[in-house]
Amino acid sequence: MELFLERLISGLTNGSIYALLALALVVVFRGTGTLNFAQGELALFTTFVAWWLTTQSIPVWIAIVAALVLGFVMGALIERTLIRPVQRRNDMAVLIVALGLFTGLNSLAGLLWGSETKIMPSPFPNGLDDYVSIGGARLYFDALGVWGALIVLMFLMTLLFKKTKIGLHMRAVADNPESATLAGVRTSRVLAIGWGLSGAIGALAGVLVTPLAPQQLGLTTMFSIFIAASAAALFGGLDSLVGAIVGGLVIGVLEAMLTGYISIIGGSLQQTSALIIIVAILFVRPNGLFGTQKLVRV
Amino acid sequence: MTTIDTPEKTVAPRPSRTPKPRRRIVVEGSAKHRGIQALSALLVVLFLLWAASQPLFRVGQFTNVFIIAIAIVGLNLVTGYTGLLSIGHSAFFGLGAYTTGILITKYEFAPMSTIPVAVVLSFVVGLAVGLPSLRIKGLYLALVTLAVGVSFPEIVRRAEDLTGGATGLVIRSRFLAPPEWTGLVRAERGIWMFWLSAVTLMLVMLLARFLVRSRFGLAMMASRDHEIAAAANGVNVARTKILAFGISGAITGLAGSLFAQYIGALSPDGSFTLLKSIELVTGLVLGGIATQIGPVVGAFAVVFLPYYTASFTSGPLSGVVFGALLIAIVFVMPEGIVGRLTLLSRKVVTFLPADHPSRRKGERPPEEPT
Amino acid sequence: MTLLTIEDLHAGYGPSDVLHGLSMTVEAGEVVVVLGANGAGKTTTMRAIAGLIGRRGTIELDGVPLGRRPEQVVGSGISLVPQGRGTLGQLSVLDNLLVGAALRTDKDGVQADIDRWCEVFPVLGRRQGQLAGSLSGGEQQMLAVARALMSRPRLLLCDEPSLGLAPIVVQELFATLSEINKTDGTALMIVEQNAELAMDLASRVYLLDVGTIAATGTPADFRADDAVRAAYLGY
Amino acid sequence: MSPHTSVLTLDEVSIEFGGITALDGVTFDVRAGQICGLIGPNGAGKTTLFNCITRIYQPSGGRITWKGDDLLKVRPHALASAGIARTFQNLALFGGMTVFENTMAGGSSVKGGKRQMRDRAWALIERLELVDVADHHAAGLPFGTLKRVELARALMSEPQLLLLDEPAGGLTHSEVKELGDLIVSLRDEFGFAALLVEHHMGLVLGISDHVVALDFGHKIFEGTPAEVKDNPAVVAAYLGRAA
Repeated sequence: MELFLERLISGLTNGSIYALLALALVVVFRGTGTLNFAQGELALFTTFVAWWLTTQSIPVWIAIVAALVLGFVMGALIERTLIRPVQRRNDMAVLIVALGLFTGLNSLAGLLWGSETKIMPSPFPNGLDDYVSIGGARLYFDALGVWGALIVLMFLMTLLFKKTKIGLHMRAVADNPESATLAGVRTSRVLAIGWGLSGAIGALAGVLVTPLAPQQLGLTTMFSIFIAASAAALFGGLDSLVGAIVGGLVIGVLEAMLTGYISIIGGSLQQTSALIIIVAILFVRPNGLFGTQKLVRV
Repeated sequence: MTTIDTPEKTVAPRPSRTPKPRRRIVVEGSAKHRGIQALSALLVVLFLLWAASQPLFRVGQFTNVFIIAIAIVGLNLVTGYTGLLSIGHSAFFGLGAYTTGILITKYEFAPMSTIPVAVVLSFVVGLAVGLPSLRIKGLYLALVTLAVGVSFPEIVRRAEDLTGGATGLVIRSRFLAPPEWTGLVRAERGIWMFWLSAVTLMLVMLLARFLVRSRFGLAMMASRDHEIAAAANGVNVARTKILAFGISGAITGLAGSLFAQYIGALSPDGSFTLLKSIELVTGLVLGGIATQIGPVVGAFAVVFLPYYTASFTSGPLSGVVFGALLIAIVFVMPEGIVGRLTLLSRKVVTFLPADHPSRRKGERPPEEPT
Repeated sequence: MTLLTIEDLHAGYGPSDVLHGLSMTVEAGEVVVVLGANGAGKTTTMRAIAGLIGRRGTIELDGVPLGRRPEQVVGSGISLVPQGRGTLGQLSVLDNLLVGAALRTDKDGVQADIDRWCEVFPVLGRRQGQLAGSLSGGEQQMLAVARALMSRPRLLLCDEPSLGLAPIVVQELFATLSEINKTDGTALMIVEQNAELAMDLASRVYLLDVGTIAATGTPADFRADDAVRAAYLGY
Repeated sequence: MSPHTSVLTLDEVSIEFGGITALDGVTFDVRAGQICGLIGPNGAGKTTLFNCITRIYQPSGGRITWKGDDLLKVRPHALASAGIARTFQNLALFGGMTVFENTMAGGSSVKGGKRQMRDRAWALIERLELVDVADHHAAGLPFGTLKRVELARALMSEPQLLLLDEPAGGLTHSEVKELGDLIVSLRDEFGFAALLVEHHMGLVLGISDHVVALDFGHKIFEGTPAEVKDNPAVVAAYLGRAA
């Protein structure tokens, strides 16, 4: 029971991270109809910057805020300079640019900071004794912090999309950018904000996940998280915020249970199992589980 | 190249007012056309002879180029002509390589005889990877291929008994000696692999050319450009995509098999990660998507560029270069090098099929539309 | 009073232009119909005015140069109902109307306008909460017009409003457009293949050919011209 | 096949979407070599019916037979080989292929050697006056030209039934007239039957042999073009004041 609870807690914590990055993917997909393959590496890059700032004896909270701001700026800049000019051409062009960013950003981080793993300090108290006991299982404060961050973000995002004018405009642009433009919506600003937002959310995921385990910040850190997050986002059909969150948590828990209880999967086939989940989901529901069915009219 | 199921954008009428340039007409199958073909073949042979006479290290690089080119020809069939972006072709490359490696080391197959096995296996796995395209489209399908590409090294690491796991698999060079009929000795393996790869590349390119020009090629392109219209015109879109994936996988697997014989040592984190897929995609885009010569040009670029930009290391800098290059091509030359050259040459020369109506009647050649 | 003045307009999509020095005017409160064959540049003209494509030449609204960005154009009082309607299908009818008021800050005025257009187009009123994508073609066209009107334009550009609509729906739509023109004084510029109905509303007609104005006149002039009648009016 | 035998028969075809009846027992037939016009207000079920015949939707009730065989068992991509071809409302060409390749692709379902197929494609390209643009990519050609490319592609499969989905959309009156003449002359030449879904009454009344009108998923009229204008039900539901 104790073991089960601990696995559940760790699954939920990882799941929250997947959910965060999945949210970032969903925000971009809703705005531009593309899967940002570079989302994970963008998060990686900003996390490296946050880590580097902490090594310059800057407090971790300030480093994190800086990473979020950088994530926003980079996201917005990427949209404006790299994505928008090719967006009109075709989907393949956008995918290829994203692939370019994927390798480019990852290698750039390696070039600047080396390939050895780093220790990212946690913004939450994360000593060995910083936990509460639930049914004998330990719930560490930094895990709680991750959960809290997800809940707050979820609330803010719902508010943004449902209640604000910019949220309405984001939905309009996602639906039909030209019509939105014709109605007077500043499409380019809305798109840049959307990408900026997703860059910031991704950065948040990065700075929250890396302190959870020692030596966790390395060049490959975000990739497996990106894979799991894509599976999570797909769970909701790439365009549902709720779906992304549910998907993230489900995949996190599933993974913790599978790797914990089924020895053949162990640690080494984690990505493969996440990916099998992706394929399975897609096969059952080509538009995801929560996704809106798009009517193809000819 | 549309990969997502949006309805075709309506084509805005664009009357052209530019003066019509005079163009040379070359009729396919005519003496002039045959002459051009013979000349090109001669140039290729001369190049190969020159390349084979280079220092061994350089010969090896050329061999690598040919092998990568074969892999890109495979990728081109599915991504360029069928419009399904695959970022999982590293898995086919790896599958071909490991099949050959395992058959040679564990079962003492002759290197050449492993090739058909690698091809068939990659074909079957290709069909399986293409299977989701029955239901999954566009971006989502790209994710599936990503899954395949990422899983491959994990599975190799896991299947330790067969693959040697993370430590890798070494094929001793005595197993890789050139076949006896060539008259080459073991030390001349480099030159043997050079010619084997060059000939294979040419055969594969001929095959791809034949495929693209066949009824099946039309079906591939029709599925790429407009699925619903393709189906309405009698194209079995699902079968076309699956088969294209199979053939594509088989060709890339063939490249992998040659790669194993060329390199002699395999490890899951070596040449079979996502980075290899990205290298293949870069080569394809740079050379020219859906062109016949593009893969070769692209292969030259992806093999030689990192070599010249980052001296000998293929460390992080080559990743930055690939990334920047990929983005730059999409901006500067989306049709790729060969695509751009084709566009330019069309302004000067028109290749006319022999059965073009204007040939039959001796009418004026076709003009620009007005 | 002249509302819109276009002089020597050049615009297009790729390297070659579609419009080659087009000039025309729209008076305040009038209805102008633009005719022309496919590829003559009708839609291009509309898109150039709306700021969706780049242009050279002069476009002035009330004698002041018109902005080049779409939101500037909307802001200064010109709205385009695009060809194919461009409904925001995944948004509710109400949200579609709210998006139409993107540049407005007067909340009460916006609400009043929503109420008004839901009355003029009762079907929109009944289906405020429904997704716009679930409306029929005719209803979507009404929504597109209503959305464009939400910015309180002085000039409404309509690109092929009758495309794909039943004759009876087209009649209803044109009647409503005419009504709005009369009560609000909103000037209309209508590109229409279905020329006959549009001509009934029009005070003036422009005929486009290969990117320039080939002829202009009153509907009566046009109806009197045999060649034009055969080509565009079908009798 | 002798003229006037019905080739396509719809018998009590019905379909519902989420409780809403889109088609309710629609019955009519299309005879060999005849042009059948299908009209009706938006939302009347024309597109739904079209999609049932093109096998995108599966009717919940009724039968559709094609030359006596059950059409509802035919898969979408097998329609062409069954002898049914179509054109698309907003054009659906293969943009990355040349006009010649587009035409060739229309023959995907036809058995025949390459030589034979190429000859047929060139003949159609000549017939539809597309020789000058044959080696141009479809993307970027003028609208009217693309309409002819679509016709060439559809005819490549030697159809016995041609489904035309709002072919007049976006054309001027004179262009519509040309298109109508073209369709009729192609019909006379190739002998196919056609089902024409169209709002342009000039075209429908001008070239149809037979007209069917739908409203709210019901058939409200069936008869000759001459009768349709005066039919009170059609006038009330569709035409409004005399068209």
